[in-house]
Amino acid sequence: MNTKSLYQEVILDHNRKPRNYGTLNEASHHAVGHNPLCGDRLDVALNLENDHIDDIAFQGESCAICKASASMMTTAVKGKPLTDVETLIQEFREMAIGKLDLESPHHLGRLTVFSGIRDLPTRVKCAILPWHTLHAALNSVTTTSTEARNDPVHATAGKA
Amino acid sequence: MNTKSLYQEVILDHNRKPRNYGTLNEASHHAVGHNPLCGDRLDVALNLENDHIDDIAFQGESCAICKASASMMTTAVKGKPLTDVETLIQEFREMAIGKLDLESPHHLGRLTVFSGIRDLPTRVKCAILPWHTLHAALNSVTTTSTEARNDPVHATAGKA
Amino acid sequence: MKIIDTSIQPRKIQTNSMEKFRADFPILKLKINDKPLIYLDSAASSQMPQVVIDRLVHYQTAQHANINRAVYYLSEIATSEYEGARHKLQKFINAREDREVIFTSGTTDSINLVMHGYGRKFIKAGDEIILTTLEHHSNIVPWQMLAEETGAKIRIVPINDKGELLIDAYEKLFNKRTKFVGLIHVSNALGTINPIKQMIAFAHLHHVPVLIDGAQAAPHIKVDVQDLDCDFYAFSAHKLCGPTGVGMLYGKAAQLEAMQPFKGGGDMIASVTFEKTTYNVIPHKFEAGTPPIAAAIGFGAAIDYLSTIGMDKIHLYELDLLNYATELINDIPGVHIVGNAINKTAVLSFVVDGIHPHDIGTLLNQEGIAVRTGHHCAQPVMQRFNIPATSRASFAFYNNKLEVDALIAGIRKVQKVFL
Amino acid sequence: MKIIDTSIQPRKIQTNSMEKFRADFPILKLKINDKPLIYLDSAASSQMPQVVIDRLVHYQTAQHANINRAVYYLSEIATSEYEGARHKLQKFINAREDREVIFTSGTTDSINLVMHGYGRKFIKAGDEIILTTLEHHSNIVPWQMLAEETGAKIRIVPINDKGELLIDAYEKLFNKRTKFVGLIHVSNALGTINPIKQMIAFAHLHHVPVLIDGAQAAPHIKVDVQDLDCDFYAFSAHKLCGPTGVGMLYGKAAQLEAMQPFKGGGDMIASVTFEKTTYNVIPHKFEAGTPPIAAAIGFGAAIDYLSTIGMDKIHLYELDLLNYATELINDIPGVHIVGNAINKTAVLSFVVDGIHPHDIGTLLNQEGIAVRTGHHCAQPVMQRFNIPATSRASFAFYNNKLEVDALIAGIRKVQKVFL
Ligand SMILES: Cc1ncc(COP(=O)(O)O)c(C=O)c1O
Ligand SMILES: Cc1ncc(COP(=O)(O)O)c(C=O)c1O
Repeated sequence: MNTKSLYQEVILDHNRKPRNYGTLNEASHHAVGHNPLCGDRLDVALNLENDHIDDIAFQGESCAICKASASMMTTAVKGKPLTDVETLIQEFREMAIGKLDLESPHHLGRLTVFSGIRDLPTRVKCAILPWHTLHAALNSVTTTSTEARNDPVHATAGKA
Repeated sequence: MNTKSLYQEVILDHNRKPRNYGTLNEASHHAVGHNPLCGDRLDVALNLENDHIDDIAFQGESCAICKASASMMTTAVKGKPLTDVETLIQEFREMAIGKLDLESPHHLGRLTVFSGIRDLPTRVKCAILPWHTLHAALNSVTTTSTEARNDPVHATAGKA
Repeated sequence: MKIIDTSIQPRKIQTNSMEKFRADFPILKLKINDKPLIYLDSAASSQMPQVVIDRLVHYQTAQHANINRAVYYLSEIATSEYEGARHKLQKFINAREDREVIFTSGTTDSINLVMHGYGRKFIKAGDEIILTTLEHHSNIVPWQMLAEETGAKIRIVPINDKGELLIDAYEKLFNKRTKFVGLIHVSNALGTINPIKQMIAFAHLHHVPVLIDGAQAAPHIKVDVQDLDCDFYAFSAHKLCGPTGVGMLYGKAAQLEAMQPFKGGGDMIASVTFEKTTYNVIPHKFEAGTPPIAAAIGFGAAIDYLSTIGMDKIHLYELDLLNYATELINDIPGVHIVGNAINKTAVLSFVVDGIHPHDIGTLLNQEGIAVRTGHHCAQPVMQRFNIPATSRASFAFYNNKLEVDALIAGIRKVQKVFL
Repeated sequence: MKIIDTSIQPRKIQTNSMEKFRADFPILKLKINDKPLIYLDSAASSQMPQVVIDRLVHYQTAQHANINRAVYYLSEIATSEYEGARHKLQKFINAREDREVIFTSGTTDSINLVMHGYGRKFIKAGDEIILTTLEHHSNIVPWQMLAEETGAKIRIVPINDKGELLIDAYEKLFNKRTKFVGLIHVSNALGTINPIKQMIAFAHLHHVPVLIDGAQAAPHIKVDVQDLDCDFYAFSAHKLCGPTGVGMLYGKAAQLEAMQPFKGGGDMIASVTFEKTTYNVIPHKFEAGTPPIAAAIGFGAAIDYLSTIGMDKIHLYELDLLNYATELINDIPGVHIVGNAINKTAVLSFVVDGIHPHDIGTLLNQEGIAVRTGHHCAQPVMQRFNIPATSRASFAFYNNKLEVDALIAGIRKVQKVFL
């Protein structure tokens, strides 16, 4: 495993200049994600229109992996229909825990820069937290945690 | 260590036919000794007259080592002045924990058949219990235990 | 006492396929008083196979760090090995999920966890707790402490002369004040295997949760907590070829979630301020502080070892030893087995006319034979049979018939000394 | 991640006589990502020297049995080795008597023992418990649980910006409702060594007993409980080159005797009937069930090992490492040490501008360097400094200046990644 490859330019760039960082004036859905093990906290707000994510923003203090993951997540899901978003959430989670065959067809695109995270079990949660929080927001859970068990995203991530 | 030598004829004989077994009609001193670790229980009653042990008896359910030790103790201390008895208690205790030099002068006589007990740490208490109870009786403690800590006999025996 | 550590080749008296496992236990090669060690005290603590010893050494030389939270390699590997051990236990007892398995420091700790976590939260003055005459002190004293604190009452299931629970009497004890049942699966003093599945089902008819003390069952018979449907199940690693210092508590997730924590400290919390502390999810809520990491991993290795042999095979082999030994012991005049239940594990408690158990223990030791003598932390059983103590030979799959023969010869020799 | 276990010869950069002890630790020969392991997380858990590993193996291969009561050889030897370990601890901390030393499963267990045994018996609604901002969660959460149960109140000693306790504020907290003081000897998050002797003396003026959490002190400085005059002192073996799963609680005999037991079970009782149970004498009253026998014996071996080196020598050597590392770290722009007390052990908590501790931890691991990142189970300290987490390098006597140099180079490299 080469951790350096994980800290690639693209991730470092998103960490330095996070996209869609801030709040939304009007949000139809909103959730706060929390990783109690490292104290990280992430706010995800979005506007759903006609089952499409019309707008999305995030905010919070976190490590580079988490911030870049959140930033790239927002660019990836913005404008997408809900069903596509659910697929991305699922695929990202599977990639993070090393269960996605990257050779087979998938929809992650540039999000595969996070594939190296599977070799760092303690950091998997950092990469997943934004997706986990997005999932919670879409399911109208207003606060969540990487330790919350009833969430299907975490339920598996916790085993990583 | 040869345990067999401990279970000598003399001990087995005292176990089979304990001397001074029973109760005294009138006792000036009395104590019950208890070894909670094996459930053994011993009653020692005695009559002190002019600082001499005029009469003594014991009673109770116990192992062979304990019963023989009690039996031989009663024959050893009967008729003896208190100061001699205190010396015997002290010497017996030291022998049991291997701290008595049997080559140097002492007063234990045939009681040295118990010297092998020092090699059986868990059985030391069995041999000492009668002496411990006698000591308690003389010091007007009516119930005692091999686990009682404030008794000088046990205080050291406990470390064995 | 001299100990000569030479590899002695056990004579092959049987072609039983279990015999080969014996060689996995280095301690069984010891000599005591120039005689081969004959270890018949596995009910008190079992011995450890080389593969578990090696696992512990490997952990200390290549994997040790504190678990949870750290992002460096050693901590990650230690965490995943520790959680891996939990998973092995989950499989071993067929729990629904890993989080239903809590690492404790042993059976006693497990039962105290339930007393503090469940009992002190849900049991009140006037409530009744059902225990049995067969319980080990570890499943009596915690409930007495709780009864004293809360004013709850303890009701006792009696046994018959064979050492079997009276199921009718058990069922009659239930009433609307009954709030908890603590039940030993296999008696450590007598070997009785209790019909716990039926007893649990009856308690559940009354909506009463049941804690099973499985310390003597898990090492000898297959345990399936879903099939038993018990609410809690506890046992210790050191009776299953694992290390001292670790044990486990199985609890149904819903029960564990409803309980209050037992010990406070690191890792059992989600966040701490002096104003407000929130607890972590199960199993972590019950694992405060640095757990016995090495021992838990050793526990997992021991479970792997036993699973490779197979619990069913172990049970059958030990039953054969039990029957063989029972017959031979019954042949000795003046020797009486205490505990003759129809369903037993390979535990033989006995008394010998005119000879105190301690003298038997000491004289058998002279022959290299290790048996336990005393009340076996089960004084109510002793009181029931009106004896202060017994001698107890308990067998594991690494024992054999040659050793039974040696025990029988040893007892006869002790009797001769006292003739 | 590849691990190559080859014996690498550490280059001799200093003629310091401590360097030779490093070779006693097999795990330090590991390679992580093709780089030699640089283990800087001893505050979380220390590593184990070969002599302790060997002791554990010897126990399992030639001495194991359950302790207490049995009359056969293995049980006698296990009992005497276990009690021997207690005696080594008594000497190590200069307790008056062996029975003042209780084996627990670790510091957390020790503190919970005091909470249940002393706190739940003697602390009532309205009473006040004094703790400090520096406490580890294990000396906060148990008292919060007690406060919630009883209605007692917790009062907090604040710290200054260097991470030192404000002694004036401490003394002002006392009043006639003050019933207990819980005090960390050395802060695990910052390294601060607290003036506990003076603080204990002040509490005693008010007849208030003091519990010292010595988890981070005992491994690094000489502890003399009689000189300190503390009522309780707790620490874990796994931070003193011993095994996980065992720790100790020192308590003054009179305090321990007055307390109620914590866990119920075997060996902590003198006799049991369903009507009445009487408890055993100390230390046994507090050691219910089968203790971590092997780990306790390993603890004893670790104490022997450290005593041979000498705690004073260890302290001086580690101080030298601390000063060296502090100077070098302060030279790096953008790096800030959190915790600059005058009296410190070799703990360096730091934050780096613009870089999250987790990213630092992961990237240092890439260089083979193990540091801890997070709140270190001391969230109130983090809150005080208004940070969620730090990176923490903690040193033991088996570390050296070469490793400090590697840490410094590592931090600079991390900064470059984020430039
Ligand atoms: C100061 C302090 N107290 C208590 C503890 C808890 O010790 P353990 O986890 O061994 O119970 C620790 C260890 O992290 C510590 O550093
Ligand atoms: C039936 C039973 N329950 C509980 C225990 C206590 O187990 P531990 O001492 O490992 O806590 C034992 C062990 O002696 C036992 O046999």
